[in-house]
Amino acid sequence: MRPVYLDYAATTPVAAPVLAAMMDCLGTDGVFGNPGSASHEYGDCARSTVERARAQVAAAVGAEADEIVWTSGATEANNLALFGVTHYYAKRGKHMVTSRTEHKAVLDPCAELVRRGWRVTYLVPGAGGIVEPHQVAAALTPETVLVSIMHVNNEIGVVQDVAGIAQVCARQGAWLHVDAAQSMGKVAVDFARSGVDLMSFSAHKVYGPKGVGALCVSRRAGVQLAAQIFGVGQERGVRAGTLATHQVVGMGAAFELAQTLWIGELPRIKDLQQRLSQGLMALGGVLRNGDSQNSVPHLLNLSFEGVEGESLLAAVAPQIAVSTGSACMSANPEPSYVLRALGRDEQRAESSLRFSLGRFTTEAEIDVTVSVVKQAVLHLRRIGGAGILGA
Amino acid sequence: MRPVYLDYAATTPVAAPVLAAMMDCLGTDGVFGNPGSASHEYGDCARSTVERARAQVAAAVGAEADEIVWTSGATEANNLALFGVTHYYAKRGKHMVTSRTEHKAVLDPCAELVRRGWRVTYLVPGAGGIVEPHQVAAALTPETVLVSIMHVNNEIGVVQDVAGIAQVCARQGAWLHVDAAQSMGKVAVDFARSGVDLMSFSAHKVYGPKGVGALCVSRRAGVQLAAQIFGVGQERGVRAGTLATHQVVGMGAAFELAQTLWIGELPRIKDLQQRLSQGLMALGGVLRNGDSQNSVPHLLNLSFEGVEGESLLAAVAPQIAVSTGSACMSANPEPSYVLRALGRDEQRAESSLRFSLGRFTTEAEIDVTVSVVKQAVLHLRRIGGAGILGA
Amino acid sequence: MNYNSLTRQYFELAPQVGVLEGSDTYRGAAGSRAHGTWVQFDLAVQQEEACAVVREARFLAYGCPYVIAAAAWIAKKAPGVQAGGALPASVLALQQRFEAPVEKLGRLLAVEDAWNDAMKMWRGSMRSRP
Amino acid sequence: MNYNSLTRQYFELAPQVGVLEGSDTYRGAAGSRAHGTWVQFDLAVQQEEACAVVREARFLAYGCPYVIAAAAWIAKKAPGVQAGGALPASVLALQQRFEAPVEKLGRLLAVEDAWNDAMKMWRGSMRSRP
Ligand SMILES: Cc1ncc(COP(=O)(O)O)c(C=O)c1O
Ligand SMILES: Cc1ncc(COP(=O)(O)O)c(C=O)c1O
Repeated sequence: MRPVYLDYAATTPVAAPVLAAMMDCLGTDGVFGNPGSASHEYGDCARSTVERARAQVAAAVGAEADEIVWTSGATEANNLALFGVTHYYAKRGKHMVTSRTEHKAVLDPCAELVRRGWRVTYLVPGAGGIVEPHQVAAALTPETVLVSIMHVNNEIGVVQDVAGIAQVCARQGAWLHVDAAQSMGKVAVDFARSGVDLMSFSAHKVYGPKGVGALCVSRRAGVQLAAQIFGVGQERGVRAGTLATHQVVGMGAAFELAQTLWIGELPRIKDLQQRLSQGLMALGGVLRNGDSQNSVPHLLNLSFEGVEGESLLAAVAPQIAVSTGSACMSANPEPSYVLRALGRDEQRAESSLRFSLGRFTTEAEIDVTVSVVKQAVLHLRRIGGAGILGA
Repeated sequence: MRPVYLDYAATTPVAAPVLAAMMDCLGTDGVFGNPGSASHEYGDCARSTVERARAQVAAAVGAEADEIVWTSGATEANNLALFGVTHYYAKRGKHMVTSRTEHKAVLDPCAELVRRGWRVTYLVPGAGGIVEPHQVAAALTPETVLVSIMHVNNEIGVVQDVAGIAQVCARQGAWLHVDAAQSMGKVAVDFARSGVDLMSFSAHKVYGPKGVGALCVSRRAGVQLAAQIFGVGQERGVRAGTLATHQVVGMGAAFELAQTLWIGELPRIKDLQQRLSQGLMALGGVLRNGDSQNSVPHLLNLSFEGVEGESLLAAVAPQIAVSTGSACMSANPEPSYVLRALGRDEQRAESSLRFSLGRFTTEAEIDVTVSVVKQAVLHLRRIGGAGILGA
Repeated sequence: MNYNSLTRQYFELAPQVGVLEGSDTYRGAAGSRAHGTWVQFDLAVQQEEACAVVREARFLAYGCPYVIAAAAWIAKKAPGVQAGGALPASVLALQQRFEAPVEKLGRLLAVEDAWNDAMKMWRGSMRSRP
Repeated sequence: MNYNSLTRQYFELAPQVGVLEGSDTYRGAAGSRAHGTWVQFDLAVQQEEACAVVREARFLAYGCPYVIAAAAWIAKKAPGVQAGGALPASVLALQQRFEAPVEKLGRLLAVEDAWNDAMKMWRGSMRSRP
């Protein structure tokens, strides 16, 4: 038997109806044409399939179809937003604003911008992980071209007030990019109403395929982008490369499904999270990371006093698949920079586990998890000498 | 019934065994973990699956596994090679060399480099489409950082002497990038022996999925790249973004399959091409584009005297799926820039069709094609007044 | 490749393709093959009571499907049209009827020019008559 | 998370975890929890004919699985080892035996340091004996 999967924030399996839609685009009988081929039915069919998927994603996120630019994932969408906007508007100024708790797919492009001569202000969220709109306002200068603040944090699940931040940015004439890779299916997403100028999405966080994402670019706001990948001019010249029909179809189907299901799934996820949280809190010496009032119930990030992070992971790994902080960071067993940014000491940051729940999580799995984690923590505390005088 | 598909150079359907391998990575029972997750079995399993695929691609192209960088396709691989190398070595000089008949995914990055202050020399191939190594040699200067010459041309099927060009480049200390998107399964590919420093590949041209490709970066040569997409540091920091397990697995399976099958398929493809060529040449006023001695048999590019290109396409489209020149260009019905670069006049360039044959092409399909194209050409020549005095 | 059915029909059947001979026939042409569009009309004109009308028309065309379809359609509609008059439908009307993309307008102008050229021939012949 | 079976076994079972009491017991520790690695050994030393040897050992540890496994393994191997001597296996040998990545070498040093610290205690007590 495979371990209980509680790492949905790292990635999700592809949902059955999504897989079925993807299959229709592969193989000799499928919609296998190149969407860029304008001279025959195979191409026409692929192109209209791509456009249907674009409309699905647009509808699910509250955007217009022509605001969607397909990318290879949220990492590329973030890079396109950050480099595309800063390059296009470099003459306005060379300053951008972001926060210390963004995903690496924002922070690393920012570091590159610094190497290219930009000034980047890194806001420090409060202890709960929230970046207040007034913090953004205070950081804006006439030279500020772009602000990038994520929607749902991938480590602690905290939800930022992006609409509030959008108002502040609009007032000052700075563009706002929001990394919403973790949002779909967890919180309401409404691109048009949010007032955000650019928003990144990824399919594989919400039961779609890996390797496809989208950048939403507001037409209303009229934000312009410099292309970053050049070629045959797909995506109106903003992002070249043959469109992968089955991939965008998968994203379209996954987003439509999420839009239909998420509200209905929420109470169940909340119950499961509460069950997990209560079960583990009973251990004592367990601290929750992130503002619980402003978080999605799909994520629960806990620090366990008296245990070391890697050992905790190793102890639970045969039965429970979780991670410390960002999925993609776990190859690198350093204490989470996100928790460090929230003022957690190294030990608390290091001894944290991120439990992320999803569509296929069951109550039985939660119970197994509680029991396995409890055992592991008690075992490690015993080895560490907890409660033994002199230890 | 769908039209006969003779646009394999634009894209191919995914082969059944490739599809089966991809399916194993999707769905709740599949290898759905994030290859970046190091803290549990789901991630470990995905990571080793990705590495197996990397080894497959490496073996198929004659490279080492650690020379393969996954990308979202050959377009991105070309962009990464061109921007990555020029950015890294900009201090050496700001000159690069390419040819007029490259794919847009090379020419458009070159145009961007020109905007960034680089000087680009565009070599003009001979009438047959061949770029001679001595032409490259003559264009090299001490400031030349990079040469980019494609392997198999996507419009006319001409095969360049990349090993010869590699020698010239090595002598002068310029890096050589080769766009080999059309090579796999059509000609022998041996990265190590070719002496090429960087090579781009795409899966969907060879019965793999769209949206995945690779850039081969020679370790022996020690060529360095500046990253173009930044994030969690996948692909040793050269290309960030969650790896799409099913996509790279598809590419691995497709490349292994191509490597196994291509030699065996060749005689059949040659026969089919000859049958097609002879059938159509019988019309008279049909000219072949590209050096037939140095071409892959999978492509046949013909110009039809006395007919206009769009009308020819429109006349055959209900029964035959072909394109004029580059697949992706056909949305834009301008005469092929490749044929123009070979000195063809506008009319000849415009009245050309690219027939591209593949694994599933049958003799019966070729016979239908000959008959349909013949009829269409005769019909259009009649409308155009061919043979009528005063027309 | 989404031509409407009218375009498909006139492009594929190309009714009235060909040339006319005879002393009452006037030939006009416009465009060039080298530039991708060339149209020729042969209009047979017949004197009726008060005025001259087109009796029959034929066309030849080299160009995209819209040009061929439009030329064929014009040749079909031409009989009964008053000689010396304008194209039976404006270029804009042709573009709309055949749902041609706007960038094809320039090519469709060759249809009008060829028609006008034939009519000029007819007018020239009128003037030179005894 | 690819720990070899030896690491898994000693990490999971943690034989010899605990503390020892008694006048012949010497305690040594190294590292700090704040820095992620802390190891403590309690070594019970018994005088044999010619020399003193470790009779029994217990450990406590806070750290990664390699540190825990190595400390447990050392505590298991300790009985019979001559008092005052070096760790029964070098840090490099431990790293190889448990197939720990090289970046763990620093952490494994705490195991050696804790052992040495306990032995220093024993030597100290020897000197202060009447
Ligand atoms: C908040 C956030 N942004 C960006 C990404 C990167 O997206 P992708 O995996 O599609 O490259 C992730 C997940 O990996 C994420 O959680
Ligand atoms: C020669 C050549 N290079 C690059 C590409 C682009 O590759 P991709 O479709 O994987 O982006 C193609 C095909 O589209 C090609 O034929």
